[in-house]
Amino acid sequence: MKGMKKIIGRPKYLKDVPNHYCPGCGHSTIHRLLAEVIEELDIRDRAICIPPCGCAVLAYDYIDIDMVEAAHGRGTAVATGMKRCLPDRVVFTYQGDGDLAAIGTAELIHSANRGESITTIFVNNGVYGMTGGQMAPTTVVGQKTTTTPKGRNPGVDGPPMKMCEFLAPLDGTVFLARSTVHSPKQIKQTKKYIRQAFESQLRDEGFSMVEILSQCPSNWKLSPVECCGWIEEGMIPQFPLGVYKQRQTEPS
Amino acid sequence: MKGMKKIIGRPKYLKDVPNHYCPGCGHSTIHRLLAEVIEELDIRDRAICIPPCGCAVLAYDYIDIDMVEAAHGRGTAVATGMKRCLPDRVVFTYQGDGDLAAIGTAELIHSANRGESITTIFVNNGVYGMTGGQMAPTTVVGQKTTTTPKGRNPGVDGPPMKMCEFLAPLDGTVFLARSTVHSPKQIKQTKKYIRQAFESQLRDEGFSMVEILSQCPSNWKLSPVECCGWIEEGMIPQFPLGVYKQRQTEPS
Amino acid sequence: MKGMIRIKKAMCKSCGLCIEVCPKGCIFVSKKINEKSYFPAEFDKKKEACTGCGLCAVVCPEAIIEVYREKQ
Amino acid sequence: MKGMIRIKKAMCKSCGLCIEVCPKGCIFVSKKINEKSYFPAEFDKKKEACTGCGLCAVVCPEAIIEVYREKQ
Amino acid sequence: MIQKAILAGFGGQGVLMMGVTLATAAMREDKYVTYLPTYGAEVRGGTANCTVSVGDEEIASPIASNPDFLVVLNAPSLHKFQSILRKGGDCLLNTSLVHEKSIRKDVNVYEIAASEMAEEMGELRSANMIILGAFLKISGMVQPETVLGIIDETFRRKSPKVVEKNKDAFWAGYRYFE
Amino acid sequence: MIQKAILAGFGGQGVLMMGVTLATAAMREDKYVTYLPTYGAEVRGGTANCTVSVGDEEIASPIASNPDFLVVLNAPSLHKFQSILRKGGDCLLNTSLVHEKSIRKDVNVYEIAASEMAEEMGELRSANMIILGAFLKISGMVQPETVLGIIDETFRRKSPKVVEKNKDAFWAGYRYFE
Amino acid sequence: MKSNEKVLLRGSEAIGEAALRAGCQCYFGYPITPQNELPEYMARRMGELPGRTFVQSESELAAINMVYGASATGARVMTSSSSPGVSLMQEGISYLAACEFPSVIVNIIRGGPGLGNIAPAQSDYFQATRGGGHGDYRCIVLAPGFLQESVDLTYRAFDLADEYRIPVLILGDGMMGQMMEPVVLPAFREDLPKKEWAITGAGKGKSRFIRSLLLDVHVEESHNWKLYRKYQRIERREPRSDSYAVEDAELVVVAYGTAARIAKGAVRRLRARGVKVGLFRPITLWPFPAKALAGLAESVGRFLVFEMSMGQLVEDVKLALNGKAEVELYGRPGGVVVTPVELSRILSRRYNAMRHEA
Amino acid sequence: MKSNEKVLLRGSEAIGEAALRAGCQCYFGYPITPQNELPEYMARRMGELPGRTFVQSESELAAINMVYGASATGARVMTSSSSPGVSLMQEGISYLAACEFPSVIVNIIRGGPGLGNIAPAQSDYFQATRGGGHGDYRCIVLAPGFLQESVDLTYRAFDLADEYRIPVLILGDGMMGQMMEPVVLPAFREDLPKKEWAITGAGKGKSRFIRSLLLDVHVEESHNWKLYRKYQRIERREPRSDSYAVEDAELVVVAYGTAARIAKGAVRRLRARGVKVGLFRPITLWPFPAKALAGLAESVGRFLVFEMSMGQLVEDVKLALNGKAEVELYGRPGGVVVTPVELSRILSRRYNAMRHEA
Ligand SMILES: Cc1ncc(C[n+]2csc(CCOP(=O)(O)OP(=O)(O)O)c2C)c(N)n1
Ligand SMILES: Cc1ncc(C[n+]2csc(CCOP(=O)(O)OP(=O)(O)O)c2C)c(N)n1
Ligand code: SF4
Ligand code: SF4
Ligand code: SF4
Ligand code: SF4
Repeated sequence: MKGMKKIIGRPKYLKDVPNHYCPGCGHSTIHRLLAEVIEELDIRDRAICIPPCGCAVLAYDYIDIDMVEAAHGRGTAVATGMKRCLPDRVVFTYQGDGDLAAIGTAELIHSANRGESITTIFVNNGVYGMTGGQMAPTTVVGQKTTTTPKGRNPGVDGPPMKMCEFLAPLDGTVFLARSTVHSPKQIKQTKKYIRQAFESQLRDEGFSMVEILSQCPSNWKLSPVECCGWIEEGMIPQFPLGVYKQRQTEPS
Repeated sequence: MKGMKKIIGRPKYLKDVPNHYCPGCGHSTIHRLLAEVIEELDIRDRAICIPPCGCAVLAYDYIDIDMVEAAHGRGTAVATGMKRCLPDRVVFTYQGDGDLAAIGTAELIHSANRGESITTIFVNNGVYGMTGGQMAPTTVVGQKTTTTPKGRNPGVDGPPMKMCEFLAPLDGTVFLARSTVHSPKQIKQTKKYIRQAFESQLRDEGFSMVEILSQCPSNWKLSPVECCGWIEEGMIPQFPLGVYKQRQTEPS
Repeated sequence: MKGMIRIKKAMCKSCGLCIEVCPKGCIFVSKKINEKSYFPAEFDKKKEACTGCGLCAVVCPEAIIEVYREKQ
Repeated sequence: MKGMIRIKKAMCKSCGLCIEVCPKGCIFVSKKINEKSYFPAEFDKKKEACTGCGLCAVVCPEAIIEVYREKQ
Repeated sequence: MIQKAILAGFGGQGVLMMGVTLATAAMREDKYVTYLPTYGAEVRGGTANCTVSVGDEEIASPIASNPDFLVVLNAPSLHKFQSILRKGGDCLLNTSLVHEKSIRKDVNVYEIAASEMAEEMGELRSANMIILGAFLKISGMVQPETVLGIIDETFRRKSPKVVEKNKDAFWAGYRYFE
Repeated sequence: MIQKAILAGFGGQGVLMMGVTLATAAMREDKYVTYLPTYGAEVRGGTANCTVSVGDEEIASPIASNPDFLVVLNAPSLHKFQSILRKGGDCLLNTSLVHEKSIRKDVNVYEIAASEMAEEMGELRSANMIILGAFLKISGMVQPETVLGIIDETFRRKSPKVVEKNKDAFWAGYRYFE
Repeated sequence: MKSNEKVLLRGSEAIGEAALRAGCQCYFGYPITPQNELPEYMARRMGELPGRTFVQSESELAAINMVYGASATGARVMTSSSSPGVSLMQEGISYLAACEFPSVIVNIIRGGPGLGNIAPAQSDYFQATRGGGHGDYRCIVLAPGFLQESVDLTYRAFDLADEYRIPVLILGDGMMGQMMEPVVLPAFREDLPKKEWAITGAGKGKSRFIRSLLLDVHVEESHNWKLYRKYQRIERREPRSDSYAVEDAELVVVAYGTAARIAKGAVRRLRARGVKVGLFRPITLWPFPAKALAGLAESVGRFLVFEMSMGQLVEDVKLALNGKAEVELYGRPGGVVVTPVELSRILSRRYNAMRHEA
Repeated sequence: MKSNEKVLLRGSEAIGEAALRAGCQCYFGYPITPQNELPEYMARRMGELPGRTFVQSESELAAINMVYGASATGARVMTSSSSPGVSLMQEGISYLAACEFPSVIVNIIRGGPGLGNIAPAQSDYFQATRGGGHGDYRCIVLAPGFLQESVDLTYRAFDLADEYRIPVLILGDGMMGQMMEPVVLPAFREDLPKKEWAITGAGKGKSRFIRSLLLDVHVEESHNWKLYRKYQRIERREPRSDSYAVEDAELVVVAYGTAARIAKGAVRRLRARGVKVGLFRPITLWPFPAKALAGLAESVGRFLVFEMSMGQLVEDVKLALNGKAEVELYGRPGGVVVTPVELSRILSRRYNAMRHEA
């Protein structure tokens, strides 16, 4: 490309292979951001990811770092075991909303409360993606899923759970933030949050989590572009964006 | 007793048998209060208790209502199953801090979030009583237990969990209060809270919980009277008393 | 005597809470061991100080204290 | 031409996000199906409108857009 | 005798519905029948396919490791399945979507540009009815009348016009290989 | 030959410590030995007891369903265990705490008011040393010298005075049944 | 859907609809492939029918304990999952067995161990028949081989559960769950059994409780004996099996569920060629139809166990035959479904080798 | 405590101390009677020793997954629990087996099913030996019969776990956990094996991963075959058993753990009276010492299985003997510990009946 300079390309630690995600799926974007942050912080040598049971179960095929697959919901317990043995590594879990906020509730809360020095990348797409679109703890009121054919009814199914807000009161949590990957601006914001969370872990501060509202075109039964609209209108009002907690003691 | 009138006696629904609790144990007092409230609300016919794995596992030997024993930590899931089948009964779980705040975390939080119309009597004695005094999620910082021989270290074990505060943000919870049974005044207060929680359930409002700070002389290795001092000095400052949530829509 | 109490000694575990809480000092530890090998609490009738306030019954974990008050 | 992009068409899933986000309308849906049976996004070179803003690359979930800008 | 067919395409192209229609028809004709879709993780890849087995005796396995018929609605499906088609088996291609030309020589290939046909008939969505008609003609797995009955039931709640359009499409496909 | 003893009383009365001391002494004398405390829910009831088995051959079961010796430090323990004591077995009672008088006639009963004795000796807490001494005299399960060695080790970190007091108490008990 | 009329149903729907007709009042479950169609079906249908409860629980652990609670009230109740999820239920199943709470648990087995895959497998046989949970207990284990049997056995499962106050497991796999076949549905049950033991509040009567804590070992032992006698009663009364072409067979395949389906195809193929093979198909895996199988050993000298796992069913076959005949294993683990043709090749090879030996 | 010197230790401490000396770096666990002394001991001792990690987890489920994580990094790691808690670990154990993560899991069995009681029992035999979790997998199962063996087998368990990359279960009961007996402790291991496969961050090399998801059935099948071959290797190499007075025995008791202790006492008693009985004691429950036992059947015609459960061990005995000898069960479920005297009565009755028959 004569006279031209490449200013954006595929990140170094994102393997050059097609992924299995549906067109327009937020997971793909989040993978890319992780690869970019790992490159920028130069931690590829000591980063360890614990992918979930969920659509991202094959993350090891895409991001070029060491990984250990966890049983559904047990990511933070597995991370606890790893981090306690390898305190100088950057250990993070990657979890969906079913994985993290339903079956993994107890492990999440207690890892957070113990202040394990780990990071959780929490992909909130409001449904169980991998299993075909059942209600998740974060499904919004009225949203139709395969197990709420008439829409989520808070009187029977409860209201959606807000995990950043919920974890914030725990002393062990040091960085909690929520963003999305539905727009260029938010994608950049998400990247910044991931970076902040990893930096916090590098300072050994405690438990950090980035919650990312993420598109699931297949199960929302919307086009990728329509999904971005649903994030704006359906999700952000329920899940306000921003930093929910940040330990102030250290410089950022 | 000529010329005298009995003003306090053993409550009707507390069976006239000795119990297995250690001298000065708070469980005994809480049992009595439950029997009294059940009598006063006249709900003995439709009250169902779900006793835990914990020191109170034998509650059915003492309180004269129907009971179904739950596996350790699963009280609120069992209660969910029962209450969904018997919506007009008063279904309550009785749980210790290990049962409720450790192994039963996920079931508690999701039952609360679904707003199951059940009540949880949460006996917080800061240790695992039945198993011999190990650290509980509510053990206070510095407290020595058999698994924290040098005292609870928040950096390793995390800080104590505050369950009323923690559950309050969930929409499904409608009555949350914390009291103690270490003094006559607090005992009366506890009884009032239990009554309010049951009344709330009778109005089918949602999930209610009364957290009761309770003495465990055997595992605290203190005399019953000393225990009352520890509640005052060691526990109340960490676990402030009072009502944490009360649905305002209905008259009380 | 405005008030009096009865303690079911066989079921007393000698926790001492009633003794601690009695404002008039009407309860003391018995010298006679019960079947469960506890030295139970005992009501001091002679003192005649009991007001029937009922605090002892409220704190007794075993619910074995009956409280009586003079009929008005 | 201030900027230009390259799309690895074989890996495109035709999600349309790049098209949606391009402020200059430089990207369109190709008429030629790729091996994965998607109609991939294609860069409209002729338009010469691309500023190399990079928004398309930022939103592309597949990370298959390279962005080039004129050397200053 | 048992006949097995694999119907394969993209999710949303209606292959599963075609399969169920076929299976239901076989049941109505009191034949032994099984229908088996692929499921789970594979679905996410975008392809969807199903196997329909019809016969006059009990069907041991609903899986077709060596099918008699293959109906292919997109290129990846052709790659995936053509190798297992029985020698001498029949392969029906929707050439509107499958441009691929490298097909085994030991099978019978039937080509139909169903999408274009449907477009011409003014109802793009009825392409799979054309395919179904064509497939029935080739395979004779069930009677066209039985299928028409089911089309009738399926679309009746929508409108008589929809029923007609689909029937027309079906017959167009059926007659295509006459 | 294997001899089994059950030591029973309240938690905190030191029966478990007595049992461990006895077992350690047996080990030092190169005997076969097992020690088994009760555990779990029973403890909550307040009683604590343990079984010590000592012998010159392998010990199959550390449980004593028919013990040779019974050392009883409170009334509930007497009720609980006296029925299983071997006929002709020895029962040592601390009469300071067990006022019960209805004891089986076919066993040998040894009574000692250990608490009072200890009080007289100016160290209430050494009552169980008195009992231990008395028990050794009765049972001859291990040599008193071995036990003294262990007492020495156990209390040495505290102070020589404590060691002496405990040894004195032990001998007082031992001599009581001379 | 009308009763007594052939309808084309998906395997999971067949189970779900049969359960609803058997009077299943409550369903508690958590998503997992390859059985999601079952909870999804229940979510939809239970919303249409009166007096039914559907809860998507936060986990399988919660689900089985909700089952426990609902069963305690006397309701007919069901859950379903697949292998890893059923592993998480093991503590709860042990409790259900201990408290004698009737319940129906569907396990659509997938390839394992660990996360494995979602292909058809039979590798949870041990877990189902031996009790993967703690303590001496058994569950009745039913293994349908075709969809009509899925319907019939599911319908019957609720009666068995109530009659014996026992958890009943239904084993299937992704193929059995996803495939469609014509079935005839039974009518809705109207006359559900009264359960005197159920805990529903004391009313005016004496208060009652149900628990599995039995601190006194002798009480616990007699409870275990009571359970044991019940299990023996079931072992006498409830074994069920099916056989095909065994009369003059010289080699008999033993297989259940999907494997039996395939085996039957293979046997049919070989019989057409005059090869004297037959099929024995356990329908109840526990109680294992040991007697029926041992009976076959009177005339058959050789058995080939075909299981989609590695040496699980074969143990029950060996135990039943107790050395009376040769038993060989052909196991295919990990979710592989062999074809009737492949299996018939294996069989005929074995058959020829056998004849050669003789 | 010095090595090579007799010390009086509690059963749980013997296991704990042996584990620490075997190089156990991490302990994760949750309280449950009758094994609380073990985590309590670990909490204390791990605080004293350098580089050790003790975490009281929020549940057994969390514990086994912490074990999984720690094992993935190559650490020697352990957890312990009792029956209901071990049931909750079944999914995790299946994952450990699938990923071939070495780990040591102690189950101090209690009376069951359900909450049961805390008395000594052996009713988790099936769960341990057949895999209570899902999928085709095995764990090595060790059953010490006295405390020195608890020490030796625990020490060895870590080596076995690493050598075969497999979870190793140690079965005990409340009696074995609470009792004290003199033991001699081994030295602290200095030379822990290097684990090339461990996941510790990619460093400068290629990135790696470990998982049990194997979507392709053929890949999953070959993984299962690989595991199976490993299991066969273990079955050839690692069975261990012990026997006592079997040379001229006419009746042999088969028992393990606490039951074997009692049985030995009973046999000794009867031998003193000239009764020709003997004892066969499996030390590894999986791999079951089938060959050694079958060897005995050359000379012994009758076996009595004594287990503190209802018909679990007896299956392995029958499978090993395959009809070559008579097998009878004497099971005592629910936490009952019979005395050597009682058992000797049972034995001599059987013995006499047998002689009478003959
Ligand atoms: C114990 C267990 N239960 C259930 C499953 C099935 N399962 C796999 S992924 C998943 C949830 C997927 O949803 P989510 O965590 O929100 O992630 P997403 O796929 O949406 O990214 C479930 C229920 C499992 N693998 N293990
Ligand atoms: C699955 C399982 N794990 C562990 C136990 C053992 N256990 C019984 S009660 C208990 C906790 C007791 O503590 P808590 O809940 O605080 O009640 P408390 O006894 O103090 O009233 C534990 C861990 C069990 N019964 N089941
Ligand atoms: S199902 Fe949803 S979350 Fe999963 S890959 Fe597809 S779009 Fe993404
Ligand atoms: S151990 Fe503690 S909680 Fe349990 S009965 Fe005793 S005093 Fe009460
Ligand atoms: S409060 Fe009750 S149990 Fe305690 S000493 Fe007084 S009478 Fe006895
Ligand atoms: S954003 Fe990427 S994947 Fe989507 S259409 Fe554009 S180039 Fe293709």
